[in-house]
Amino acid sequence: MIAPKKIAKLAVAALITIALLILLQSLLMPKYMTEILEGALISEYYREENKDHDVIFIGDCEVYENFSPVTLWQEYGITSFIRGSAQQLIWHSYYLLEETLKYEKPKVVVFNVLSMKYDRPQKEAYNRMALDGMPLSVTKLKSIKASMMDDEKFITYIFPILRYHSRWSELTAEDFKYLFKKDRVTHNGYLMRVDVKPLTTIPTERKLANYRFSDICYEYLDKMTELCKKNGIELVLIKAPTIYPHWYDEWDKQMEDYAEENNLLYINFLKYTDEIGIDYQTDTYDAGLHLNLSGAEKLSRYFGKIIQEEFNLPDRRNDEKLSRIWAAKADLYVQEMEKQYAELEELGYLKAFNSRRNDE
Amino acid sequence: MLFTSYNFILFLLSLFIIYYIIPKKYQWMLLLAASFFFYSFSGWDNVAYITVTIIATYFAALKIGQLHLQQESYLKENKGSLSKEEKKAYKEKVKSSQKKYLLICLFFDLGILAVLKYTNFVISNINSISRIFNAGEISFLDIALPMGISFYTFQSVGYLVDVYRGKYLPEKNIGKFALFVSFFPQLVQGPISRFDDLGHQLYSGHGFDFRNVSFGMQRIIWGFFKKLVIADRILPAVKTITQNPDTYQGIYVLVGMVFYAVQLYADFTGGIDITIGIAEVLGIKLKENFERPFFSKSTAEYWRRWHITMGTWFRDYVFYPVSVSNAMLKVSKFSREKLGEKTGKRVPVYLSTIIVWFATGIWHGASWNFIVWGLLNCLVIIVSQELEPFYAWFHNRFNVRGKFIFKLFQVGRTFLLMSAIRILDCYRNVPVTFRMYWSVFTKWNINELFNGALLKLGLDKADYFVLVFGIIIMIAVSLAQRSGSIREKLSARPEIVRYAAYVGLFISIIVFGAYGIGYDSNQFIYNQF
Amino acid sequence: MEALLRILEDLHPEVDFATNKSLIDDKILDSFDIITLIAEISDEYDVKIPVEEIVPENFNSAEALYKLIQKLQDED
Amino acid sequence: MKNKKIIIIIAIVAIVAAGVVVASLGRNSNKDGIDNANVSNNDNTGNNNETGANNRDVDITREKQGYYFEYKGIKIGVNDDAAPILEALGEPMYYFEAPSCAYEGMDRIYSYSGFEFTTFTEDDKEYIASIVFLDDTVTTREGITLNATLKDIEKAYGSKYEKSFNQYSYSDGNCVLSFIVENNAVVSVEYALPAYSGQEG
Repeated sequence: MIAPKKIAKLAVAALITIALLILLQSLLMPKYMTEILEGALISEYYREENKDHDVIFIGDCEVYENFSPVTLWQEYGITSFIRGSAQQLIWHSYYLLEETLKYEKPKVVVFNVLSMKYDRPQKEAYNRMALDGMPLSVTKLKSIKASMMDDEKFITYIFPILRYHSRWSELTAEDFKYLFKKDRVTHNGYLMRVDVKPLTTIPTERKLANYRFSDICYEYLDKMTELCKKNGIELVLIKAPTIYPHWYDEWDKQMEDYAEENNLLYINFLKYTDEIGIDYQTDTYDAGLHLNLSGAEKLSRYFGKIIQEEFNLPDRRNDEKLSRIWAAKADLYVQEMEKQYAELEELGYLKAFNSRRNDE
Repeated sequence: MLFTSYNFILFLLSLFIIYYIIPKKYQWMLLLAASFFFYSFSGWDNVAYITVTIIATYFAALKIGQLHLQQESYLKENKGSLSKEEKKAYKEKVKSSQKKYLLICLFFDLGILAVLKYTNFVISNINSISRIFNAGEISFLDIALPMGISFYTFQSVGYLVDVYRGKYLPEKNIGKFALFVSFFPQLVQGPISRFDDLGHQLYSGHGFDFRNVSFGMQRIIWGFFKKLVIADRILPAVKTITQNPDTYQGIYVLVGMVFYAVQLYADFTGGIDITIGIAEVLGIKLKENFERPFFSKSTAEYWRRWHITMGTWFRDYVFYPVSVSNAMLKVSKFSREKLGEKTGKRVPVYLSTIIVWFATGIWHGASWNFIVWGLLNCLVIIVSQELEPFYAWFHNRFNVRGKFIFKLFQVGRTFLLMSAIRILDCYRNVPVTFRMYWSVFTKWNINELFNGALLKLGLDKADYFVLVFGIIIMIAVSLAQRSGSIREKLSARPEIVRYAAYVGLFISIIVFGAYGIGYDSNQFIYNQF
Repeated sequence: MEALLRILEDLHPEVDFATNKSLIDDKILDSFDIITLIAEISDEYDVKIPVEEIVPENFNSAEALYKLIQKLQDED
Repeated sequence: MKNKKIIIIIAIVAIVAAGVVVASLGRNSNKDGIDNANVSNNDNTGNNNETGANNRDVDITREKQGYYFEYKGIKIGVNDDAAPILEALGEPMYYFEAPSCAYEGMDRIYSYSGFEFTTFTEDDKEYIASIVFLDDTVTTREGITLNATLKDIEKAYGSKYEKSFNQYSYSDGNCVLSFIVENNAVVSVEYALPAYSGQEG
């Protein structure tokens, strides 16, 4: 066989090569620090030292753009975290929840039901943004299997370098700057935007051939309900107050029936926009698709009261350690707000969110 | 299953591990199972076709072999009692029955290939003729060409003819023979091996030999480097140029030719490196298929260094039999009488050459592109043969034969000539190709090379940077190979240099390879032949 | 033997066929020459060299070629 | 002696030239659909379609085949270049744009009297993705509009449709024309690219 000395040399060589590949991989993977911030949302949760939240939000941009954990804390002392990602589909949400429960046991899980309408994976970019941030685990493997598009290969999620290798010619300073450490782009998962774009038109509602949600979506919703029941968690289904894509009455009815059958709380905020005080001329940054900071704070204030009473969530503002942590978070929150307002003043738009739109 | 797919790499690694774990006498069975497993990915109907070819060739060869043995023992028994004539008559009788089996099996094997590969081509020609008389059209047969059928059919035919010629005795064990035909690395694009060469290597067990494995692995990685970093990266430009003949003319046609020559070389030699590398890891030595073809100074020399096993196959099983057949001897007698000794002698040789090149062309693909490709190659060889006296006169007039510049000129001329003819692979049909040849002279747009138009061919700056980097390495390696194998030289160098070379190459494939979403790794060019 | 040498010289005057032992291995005779050689030999010695005999051993030198021709002659 | 040699060369060249000429006879043999293993495009399509990469109609008045909508002489078909059509139609009554999450695409909806169409963007150019009727003031070229019956549809388009739930779709390979029929009255008429067919607004 081969001499032991040679084996040792081979082992050393292999280790160095692996280290080199890992370094290259983190260099070549997109950083999402200065543009397309949505790509950085998932990985932030793991860098959060204080993983002790009573409420966990899961879902797509209708959660991470419309709710503000800092407001929930300041108004009701509710600790919360939003585990959202761009166009997060229901299987992403389910496996994300399954993985979160390994880190902590929230009292309430809030799931936005818009993703019930997608019965198949939509785009590779969304899959990557939802999955690349997660550390390797059995749950992640299951999530990958459930969400891959036809032309995607499983191994490129285990070794992302096989997917991002062609980025070598598009590397920018950002890729080197954020090679090892990443900044925080959200506030406990809330991606703040202060700019305003008033609502002008609501597109007409198109007829559908079939209004019933697909079986695969119901299957995952059942699994989610089951998982929460098993862990003694209250599952709350919500539909954020956005005017597009259209939320059909037939869909609303199905969610009401489902909530009733499984005695869950289901709130369609579209029906309570007046009570919440949402004004689509000032509270949205893209003419009604998502709320901006003022909208999100209004919605959080309204929603916080309901869940605190409904599930008697404790007001933990008197907990000395927690209030110190959340005070620091509130400072960052205010700093970001002021920075964005200043930028808006100066440029008329927010660089981080509009750089790609301008060259479109 | 593509060579450049993750599944194949997984399949390969697990095969290597199992191969060296199991006892030696089961190794050939493992290879057989692996080969059929590999082949099943291209569809079970393909497996059926290859099995049929194997069975037919096996039994025909067996029968011919038995007749050889019968003849030998019969002649030995009554050595004394037979006269010369009786012996000759008996031999004729045996020969003719052997010939019967040979022809039946040849007709069968080559028949399958012909039906699967050429039916649609024949139909389309009939249709185009009937369209002139606007008679009805025949609909096409939708049969997918089984993977590597041209290669394994030729390998089986070679074996059968060798047995018929008494070169060696047929393989008794059908499993072993099946392995010879379907040995998976060479199944897809050659090299076309000979039984007396490959057979015993496949069946004898091979112990783990670090040198074999390491050299084999290096060659595999080198093959992937050429395929993924160079061939697949330059492909978009070749496609853009050759699929839009109306927009890309003049200098672009030349660019297209050179690019395609690079792509085909990197793709084909890369694939063969992977094949030979795999065999080497398994302890099996396959024949080299290339010998730095682009350094040849004449077309004839080029065709002795490009796709060598195909060349030798056509020489041994088409060229020699044709040119030595009675029919051809009659032709040569007739031509020598009519046209005098000197030129008469050439007619049979040239006729056989045309036949061989027509066969080579049609074998490459069922379309006029390839037939004309074959004939053009033949024309160049014959013309340069005819111009021998002119060359001789030229050389003793200016003695430049040794000069480096002249050699460079010869290499350049052969490279351009071969690339020009080879571009027939890409253009939609022959007239388009000839229009493009003509446009090179008539449409003068050399300036387009420098005004950034090259960047609109589907390759950006980064691609060109990688291509230049890759081609320089390929040329450097070829130059170094002239004086001995690279891997030997490398193993003599200190560890750090060797480590840098191996890992550098490996990482450059991972990073600069044209694979994954957006590139969708392409089949080997020769897969579809 | 002389006739054979004459035929060979006619093909490649510059080569010394009497002594050269590796006509094929050194690629002096290419497939063209072999074919013309076979046609010449079949005229000169009225013997047909079968395809299976076209192997390097028989064509590497003039003697080997001549031995082949004699073998074929006494077989007929 | 000399001229005999020339005859030989001419003969050989003739043979090869004949091969080439016959090949040009076979020229159209490669057009009608056989896969001539054209090496360079490894995706094995063999015959690339004549109209180049994407057969998009730029000239809006040109004769079109298959299913397309016509409004005041302006021909609007799916996959068409949107710019000239927008110019011809003039200012839309409503315009709505919806950037999908993380700018992975931008849906734009242009509404006119009686119909609206959405576009998608590719290489900074807008192409028509789907056309939907808003009321019965507009009809298909074959005369079908809202509140027509299934029989009317079958009379106009035949019965070779694909039925899914209460949607009846006819496809011409490029465009899918689909009708949704509720209690025997057409409630929706949509021309759409296969990828965009049946997508909610």
